[in-house]
Amino acid sequence: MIRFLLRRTVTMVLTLVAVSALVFIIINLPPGNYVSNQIAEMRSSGEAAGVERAAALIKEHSLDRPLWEQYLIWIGAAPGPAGFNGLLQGNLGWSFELARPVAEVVGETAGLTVIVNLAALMFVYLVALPLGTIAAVRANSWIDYIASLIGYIGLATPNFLLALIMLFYGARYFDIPIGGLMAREYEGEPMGWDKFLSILTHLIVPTIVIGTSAAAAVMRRLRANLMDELNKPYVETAKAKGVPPVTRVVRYPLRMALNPFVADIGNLAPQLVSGSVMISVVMSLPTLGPILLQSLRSQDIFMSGFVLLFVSGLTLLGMLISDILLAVLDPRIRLAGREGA
Amino acid sequence: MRQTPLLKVEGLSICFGLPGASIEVVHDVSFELAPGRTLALVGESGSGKTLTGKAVMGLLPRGARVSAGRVLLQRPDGPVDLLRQSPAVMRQIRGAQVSMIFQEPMSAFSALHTVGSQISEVLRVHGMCDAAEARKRALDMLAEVGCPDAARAYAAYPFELSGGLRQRAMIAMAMIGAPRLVIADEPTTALDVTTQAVVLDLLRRVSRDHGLATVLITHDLGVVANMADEVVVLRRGMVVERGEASAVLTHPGHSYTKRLIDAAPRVPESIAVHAPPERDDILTVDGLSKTYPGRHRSFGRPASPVYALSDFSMRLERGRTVAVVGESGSGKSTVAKLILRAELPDPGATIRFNPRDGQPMDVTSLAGERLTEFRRKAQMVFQDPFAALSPRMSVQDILTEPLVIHGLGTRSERRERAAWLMARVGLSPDHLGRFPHAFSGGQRQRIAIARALALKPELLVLDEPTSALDVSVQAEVLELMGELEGELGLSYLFISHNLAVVAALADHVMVMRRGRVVEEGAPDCIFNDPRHPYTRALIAASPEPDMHRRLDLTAVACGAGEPNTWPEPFGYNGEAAPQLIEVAPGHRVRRAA
Amino acid sequence: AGATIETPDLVETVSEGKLPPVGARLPDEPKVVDLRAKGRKPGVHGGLVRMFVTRAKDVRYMAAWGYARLVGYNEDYELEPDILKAVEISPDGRSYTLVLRQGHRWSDGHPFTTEDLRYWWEDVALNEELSPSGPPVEMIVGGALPEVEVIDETRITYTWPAPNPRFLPALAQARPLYIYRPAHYVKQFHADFADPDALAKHVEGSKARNWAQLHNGMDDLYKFDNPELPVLQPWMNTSDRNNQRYVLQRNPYYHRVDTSGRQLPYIDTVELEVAAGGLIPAKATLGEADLQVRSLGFSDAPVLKKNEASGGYETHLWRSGTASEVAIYPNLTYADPVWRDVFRDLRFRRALSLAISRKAINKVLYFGLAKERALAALEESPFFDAEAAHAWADFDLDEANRLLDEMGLTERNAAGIRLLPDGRPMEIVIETAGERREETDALQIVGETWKQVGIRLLVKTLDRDILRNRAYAGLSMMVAWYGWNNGVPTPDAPPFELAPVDQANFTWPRWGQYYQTKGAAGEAPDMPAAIRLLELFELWSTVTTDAERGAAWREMLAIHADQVLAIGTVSRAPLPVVANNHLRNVPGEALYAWDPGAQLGIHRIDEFWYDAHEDGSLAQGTRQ
Amino acid sequence: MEHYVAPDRGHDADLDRQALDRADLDAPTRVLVWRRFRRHRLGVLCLIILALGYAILPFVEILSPYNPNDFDENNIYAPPQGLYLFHEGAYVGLHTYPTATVYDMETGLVKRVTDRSDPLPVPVLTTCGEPYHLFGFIEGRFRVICPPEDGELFLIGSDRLGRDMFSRMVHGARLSMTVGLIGVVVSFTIGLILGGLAGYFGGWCDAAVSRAIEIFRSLPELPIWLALSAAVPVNWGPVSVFVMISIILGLLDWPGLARAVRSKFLALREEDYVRAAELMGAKPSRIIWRHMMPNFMSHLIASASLSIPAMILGETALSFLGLGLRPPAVSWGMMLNDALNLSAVEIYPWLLMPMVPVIFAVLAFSFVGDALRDALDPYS
Ligand SMILES: Nc1ncnc2c1ncn2[C@@H]1O[C@H](COP(=O)(O)OP(=O)(O)OP(=O)(O)O)[C@@H](O)[C@H]1O
Ligand SMILES: Nc1ncnc2c1ncn2[C@@H]1O[C@H](COP(=O)(O)OP(=O)(O)OP(=O)(O)O)[C@@H](O)[C@H]1O
Ligand SMILES: [Mg+2]
Ligand SMILES: [Mg+2]
Repeated sequence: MIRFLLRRTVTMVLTLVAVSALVFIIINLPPGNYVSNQIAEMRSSGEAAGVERAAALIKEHSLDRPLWEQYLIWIGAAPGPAGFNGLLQGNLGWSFELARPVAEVVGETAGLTVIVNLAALMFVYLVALPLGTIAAVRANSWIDYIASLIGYIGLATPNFLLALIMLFYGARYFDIPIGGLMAREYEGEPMGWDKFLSILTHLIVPTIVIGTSAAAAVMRRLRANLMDELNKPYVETAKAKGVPPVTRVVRYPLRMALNPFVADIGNLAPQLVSGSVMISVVMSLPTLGPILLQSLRSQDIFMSGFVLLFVSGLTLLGMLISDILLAVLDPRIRLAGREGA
Repeated sequence: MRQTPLLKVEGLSICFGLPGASIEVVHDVSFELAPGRTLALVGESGSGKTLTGKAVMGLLPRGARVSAGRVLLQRPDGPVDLLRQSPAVMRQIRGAQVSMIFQEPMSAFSALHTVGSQISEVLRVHGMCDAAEARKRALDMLAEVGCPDAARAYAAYPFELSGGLRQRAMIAMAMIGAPRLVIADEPTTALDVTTQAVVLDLLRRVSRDHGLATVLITHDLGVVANMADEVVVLRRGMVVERGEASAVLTHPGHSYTKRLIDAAPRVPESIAVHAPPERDDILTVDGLSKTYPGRHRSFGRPASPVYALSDFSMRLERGRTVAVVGESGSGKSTVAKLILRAELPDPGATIRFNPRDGQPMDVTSLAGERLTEFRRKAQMVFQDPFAALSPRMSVQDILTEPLVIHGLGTRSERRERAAWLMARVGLSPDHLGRFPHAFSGGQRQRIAIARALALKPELLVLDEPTSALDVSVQAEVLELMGELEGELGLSYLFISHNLAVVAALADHVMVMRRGRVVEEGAPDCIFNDPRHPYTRALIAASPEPDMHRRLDLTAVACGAGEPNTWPEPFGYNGEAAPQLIEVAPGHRVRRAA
Repeated sequence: AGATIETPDLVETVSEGKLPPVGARLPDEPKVVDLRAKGRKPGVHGGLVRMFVTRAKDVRYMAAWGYARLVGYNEDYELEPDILKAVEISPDGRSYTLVLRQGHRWSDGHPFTTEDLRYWWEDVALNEELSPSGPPVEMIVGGALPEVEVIDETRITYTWPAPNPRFLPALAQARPLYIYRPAHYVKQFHADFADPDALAKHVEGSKARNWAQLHNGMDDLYKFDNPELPVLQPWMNTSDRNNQRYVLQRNPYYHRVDTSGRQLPYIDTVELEVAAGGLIPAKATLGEADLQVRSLGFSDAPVLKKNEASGGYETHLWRSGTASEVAIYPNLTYADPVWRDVFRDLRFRRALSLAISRKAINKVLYFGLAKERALAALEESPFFDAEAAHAWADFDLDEANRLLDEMGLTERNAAGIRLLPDGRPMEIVIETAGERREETDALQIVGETWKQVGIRLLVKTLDRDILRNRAYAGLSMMVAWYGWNNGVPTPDAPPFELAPVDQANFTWPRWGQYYQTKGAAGEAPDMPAAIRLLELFELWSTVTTDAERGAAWREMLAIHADQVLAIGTVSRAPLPVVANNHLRNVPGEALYAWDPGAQLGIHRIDEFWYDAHEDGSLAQGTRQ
Repeated sequence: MEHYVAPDRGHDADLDRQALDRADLDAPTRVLVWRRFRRHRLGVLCLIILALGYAILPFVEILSPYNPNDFDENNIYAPPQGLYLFHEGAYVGLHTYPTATVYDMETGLVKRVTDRSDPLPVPVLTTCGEPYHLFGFIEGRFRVICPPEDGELFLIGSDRLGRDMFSRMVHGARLSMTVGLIGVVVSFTIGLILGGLAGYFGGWCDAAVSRAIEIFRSLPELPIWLALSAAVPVNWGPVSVFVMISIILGLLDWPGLARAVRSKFLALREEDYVRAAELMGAKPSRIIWRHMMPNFMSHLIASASLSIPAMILGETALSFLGLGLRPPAVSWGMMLNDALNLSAVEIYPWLLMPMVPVIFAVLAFSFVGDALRDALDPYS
């Protein structure tokens, strides 16, 4: 197990390096860079002074070097103008657009991103797992149909439209706050009970919006997988032992049916970050999504580069966790006679 | 002495399908069973034995319905009809009052949980004791059903155990809740006779001491003779004969029963010795070993590897049959898997396969075309037929698949061949469209055999091919094998627990124990002149369908003790086993020189 | 000043002695605003105005909306002194004397004097580290720097070798030329003045790379994001940069006062909250904004109107002050020679303009409430000319077809698209920034009618920056953008947008580049009309009287009308403005433009106030 | 127990063999599957709906009263218009009433004033309107339903450019209903093959595929989209853009599936029947497709029936980012994207109409999927 972990971690790091290179290439795909665009913009508004200042930025961040050199400098594998000072050295870079270090920006939002996404995730699993299980056990009954119908409607409504509708009517009829993650007076305050409550009420709509379609999907897949397992002889054995229905389903077939979902854990991070970008944009959530979108649009490469790398890292970590969980969950994978995962 | 019956089945009929268009599978079956007694349910494969048992448990498969009858269980407050109880009440009864040993132990365990946790769950579910106590009792139970290393079995996952071990675990699971009624569906098919003896002994003891009533579903009339107080003979869903065991076995009234008893194989008094053939080995195996890496129980502690097989050598002559018998878990299936390259042996082994026409092959290093060729010529019948058949393929597809794989025949030819195969193994070709789960255990086993025969192989490895077959079908299958041996020059590696079958079929018998061959020779030598204490125990433990020759189970159980309890010169300690020594031409025994 | 009334909000602070009384805070001669004369009502102090912006850095809009300028535009778009008491221009137009108000103070109470202007000129603009590219272009005339002479504490003179007509307009812009700095505050970041150790510590602490960067970060009066930086604006920022919410408090030393002696602004606090653009209309309908223009579009007007009662606000429809909501710029310097020749053919541009159904665009985009126009000056401008506004702007497909046929573009392909002389189909790719749906909708309508004259229109949306870069490289064929930002030109306003002097003008990016780089890049204009426009631009820069400048403007506008150098569609588009029901002095009808006008700036938010409820309590934006 | 012996009718080997006759079980798999499928009423109904839906896709021009991009500046935001048979109690045939748009300066609202006194007959099955090109080349003007003469027919209203929502929705079906299919095909092909290989072979193959999945998964979608949106040539026809979008949607979708397949296969390959097939000499492809895949069918079917709607909506999200289809192409996603504002929700709710077909499509695919799953499950 330890060797497995070690091996997986090493490959993960290697993959991360590959991904970081790809990320860097992709974000540099559009022509120009933030500063050169800024210069264009300033030229167009006749700000000659700014132009010089921006030109200095180009030097400072080595934006005039070849791409591969920029990459090496970025990750800290080659010396930049200020010596070795890149990701490896813990310098996450500079956000041109926000004119502050990336670390600061990310530090603020990453926590909130995690909160929103965890809430959505909990919603998904708290809703989807029980509903999917019930739907499978009581397949083709009215409860199955109702659960499906609700899920499908969530699935069929574009998220951001749902967000808009819920926000609008939620605010009007239920006094649910619109947008943001907390009431304005708590901005920047230390965490307290009131602030927490405020965050909770603000989380209602995003959670439901981000969660519904995902929940519907999980529910449907779970139902299908579980129905396969429910007829297996080992379920009959459990029945013969007199195991009560809930335990019987949860302990045996459900665990078996979870396999594909566990395999999917790695997908959660990117899904939740880039998948919820639009929702975050629409709903004005101070999460990484909108920052990413904005920085991509304005080619704020260090900002977007780091966020993307962060998400990639999370994804890879998620996959690692999912592999470990898979092994824990299914001894056949863990102990299989042949070599492999 | 007439006790109030514990279980009373009255006019039970079971049918499949919708009302109206339904088909009755079990028809008007009645019997009763008193505490402490054992009732044997025998009959042809597919006659509805398992269904009857499941009906008692209230576990009929989807689509099956009880169309008539009652199943009365005597409880302290009077008899209750198990068919009409609420799910909650049934839950209390199952596992605690009535339990069942399922026919196919592999599939009956969840692959995700350790065997031990699945066994002790019974106790926890019924709130009989706390977790620690449950674990202790499960370990005891495992030891009691004859698991050599109860702790290992407890912590193992089902797929890590040999078929016999799994079956014992299954039995342990059924018995641990101290039920008053056990429905044992072929509880010993995967067990070697000595273990079978242990298990049967256990069942008998519990019956006697605790008044356990047993419904024993079996094909083995030997077991019936040894165990049963009463016998019910089923045929095509109907009771054809019913009565005290002694009466039925000694004076069968129905022609079917008679036929059953006649067909039961016995170890013949004298075994015909085949003419010494010209040396033409189809298979030579040398120095075959298999070590499974052990599992880390916890971090840090190194795992001790499992020596599933040590230094196994054999020769199989073309057109002949080598039988491997031995204790469950002694590595028999491992031999089969290694020879067929289902797994790779430890380095240093040679397996040479010598097809009738073509180059000899070194099985361990085959690849590509040659491997495919080998795969066509050597076939295997798996021990657990249910697990070995794709659940989502119809029988038709299963039977034609080998032909498709090797590109043999046209579509219609393949279909014809499938139909022919079905008929040959005693199944109706009309059932080709069904899926495996819709067959009874024995029927599935026959499908597995039919599939192995589809390619007309030269070498057939059969892992317990007849364990789930009723004797008449078994006879048919054995007959078929004999015919093929002659017709096609088929060679068999035959793995079995049933010494009678082995005696009838084999040209050479190898007796295995703990991963090693302890004795080998012609059946004549082995059965009539066994040298090794383990071989002797085996033979003594083989039950015979004769009420008057019941086994002395306790004695048998002792004979098959640990290697270090064996008398000189056979005994040894640990891994330091002595060599095989030729005691007579072709008869070799593992003993100190 | 006469009797003054202390702001209730500050009474306590004053009585505690932390702040001088209002009389002592105001300049000796404050700017007295006669609200009644402007048709407004004098008001009372107090209240909170909540607004939404879409990005954290948008706090800078407060620098525009506050609109305290040395000189600024009044509501008639005339320049007048604001922070300054007066501007004295020498008769030859070469010398400007700026007169400050005696006793004027920065928002921290420190006097605002000519030292602050001198500091900027000598220690910022001329400092090579702070301004590596030298002083801003507006300060340079014919390559020469001004001579700056401090006369006394309140008088300073700037003298150039030739007139500098761009100087005062630059001071009045939405994003003005800040020629002053709070010297007493920023000196601590200046290497020439600060204690080196303390400065080094500052540089360290702010993570700046050097003192110049630090200085430039701390002294930016426009960005408005340094709460410590003293300002002259009506409200001063109290929140740190990169906030989701900015609270701006009244500047107790603001220089404007109403006739009854109340120091402006009336409103105590302005709060800017960052919210997603899409949510702002929804928030407005719920009454969460007390004054909101940004991120509201005309398409939101119906919803805003519908929810007025429940939201407790009023929706005014202002008018956009750009010369055209959507204008199409054919790139006369396009890299493809065939197309370029076609674009330079006057008949082609006229035909394209004629082949647009402006009525349909108006109806679809603005329910017919906007004006269907060519690109021309608006009514508010002295140069408004009804004829020019309709030149080549009436929908006439026959005439358009005739013009195109006359050009010889008679060949068509199977789909009915005309062919270029070299046989390519006439597919015009119009690039837009895609930030406004109006643009794409209008282009779709344009496309339908252009198809009928045999021209296929394809729309490509690009990011603003990429679009600009493409245009500068001569790669974009046509661009759809706003018409001239300045729809209400006055003689004072520099006619940048009308002459080939700016690469940001999509009609001639390459010519503009040539001018801006003094010939180092781009191409010299080689079209007579363009050359004439350039001459007129130079003329405007050298003449000194309004009449002469006006004449130059008029001729330039006439050339544009005749030459159809950019194709206008509709102008004076209605724009919803949401204002709290109790907020007074919010104009019901107004022009909303960036420059001149600074959007809300010219409408003077500091003069807005909350009226009282029946119970006497002040009606105001309340916190949730 | 007394010794009971049933009446003995002797032994008949053939009879023995005929254990049971279950005609319902003894039919070819296809028949069985179909039979089980038919039991699922809702599934059958949905299958019929989908089949009909796809069948009319080539003929949408005939069904719609207008061409989808015909705009009418005089009829923007027209609400849904009624179709009537009776006027003042008398049957006058299919008709509607003339409406006019009035802009109310006070409220800022557009009002439609309907003149109830003057029924306008609605022609059916005639020629009218602008010509269209069926299959791209057959020019025609024949339509099932036409707007009345000097009148309009906005069955479910018109949008901000005065385009008929109904015609657009019908046309939109063409792209929306196929984008999902193509995307799913692409994604499933790649996902199944790669996931299958990784799961079955394990070892370096698994490592390679897993890394590919990881890289693909962790590669950010967003910048790729943005880069692409700049890269697609503008003069690409809507069909090329559409094909590209569906392929990209598919390309981005596969890793999730591949991982699920892989992990399930890692478990399945330990099953005895897989080993049995190996020992028969079956090639890996055969084992994967014939033995392992069917046992993963339920998940696949569920995934597919989820992927299709996800892709229909994915296109909407792309429009949001500016890389969706472009006019003159019409899709439900584009239409919904147009409805992404407060006015649509509050004042012009009919702009949200495209949600109805999307929901229907989602439901139909899912119910068919369910039915298929049940039908393929031999245990049911
Ligand atoms: N789920 C099912 N669907 C349809 N038919 C079934 C199903 N299960 C069993 N059958 C049929 O019912 C009959 C009786 O089956 P049962 O399992 O009781 O046989 P059995 O007596 O236990 O046979 P064996 O000794 O081979 O295990 C068989 O013919 C079998 O084909
Ligand atoms: N994958 C595995 N991992 C670890 N141990 C294994 C594995 N497979 C088999 N074994 C062990 O190897 C030994 C031999 O197993 P094998 O299946 O060959 O026994 P067998 O002789 O066929 O027994 P039975 O008659 O009960 O089927 C057993 O102790 C078993 O637990
Ligand atoms: Mg059975
Ligand atoms: Mg075995």
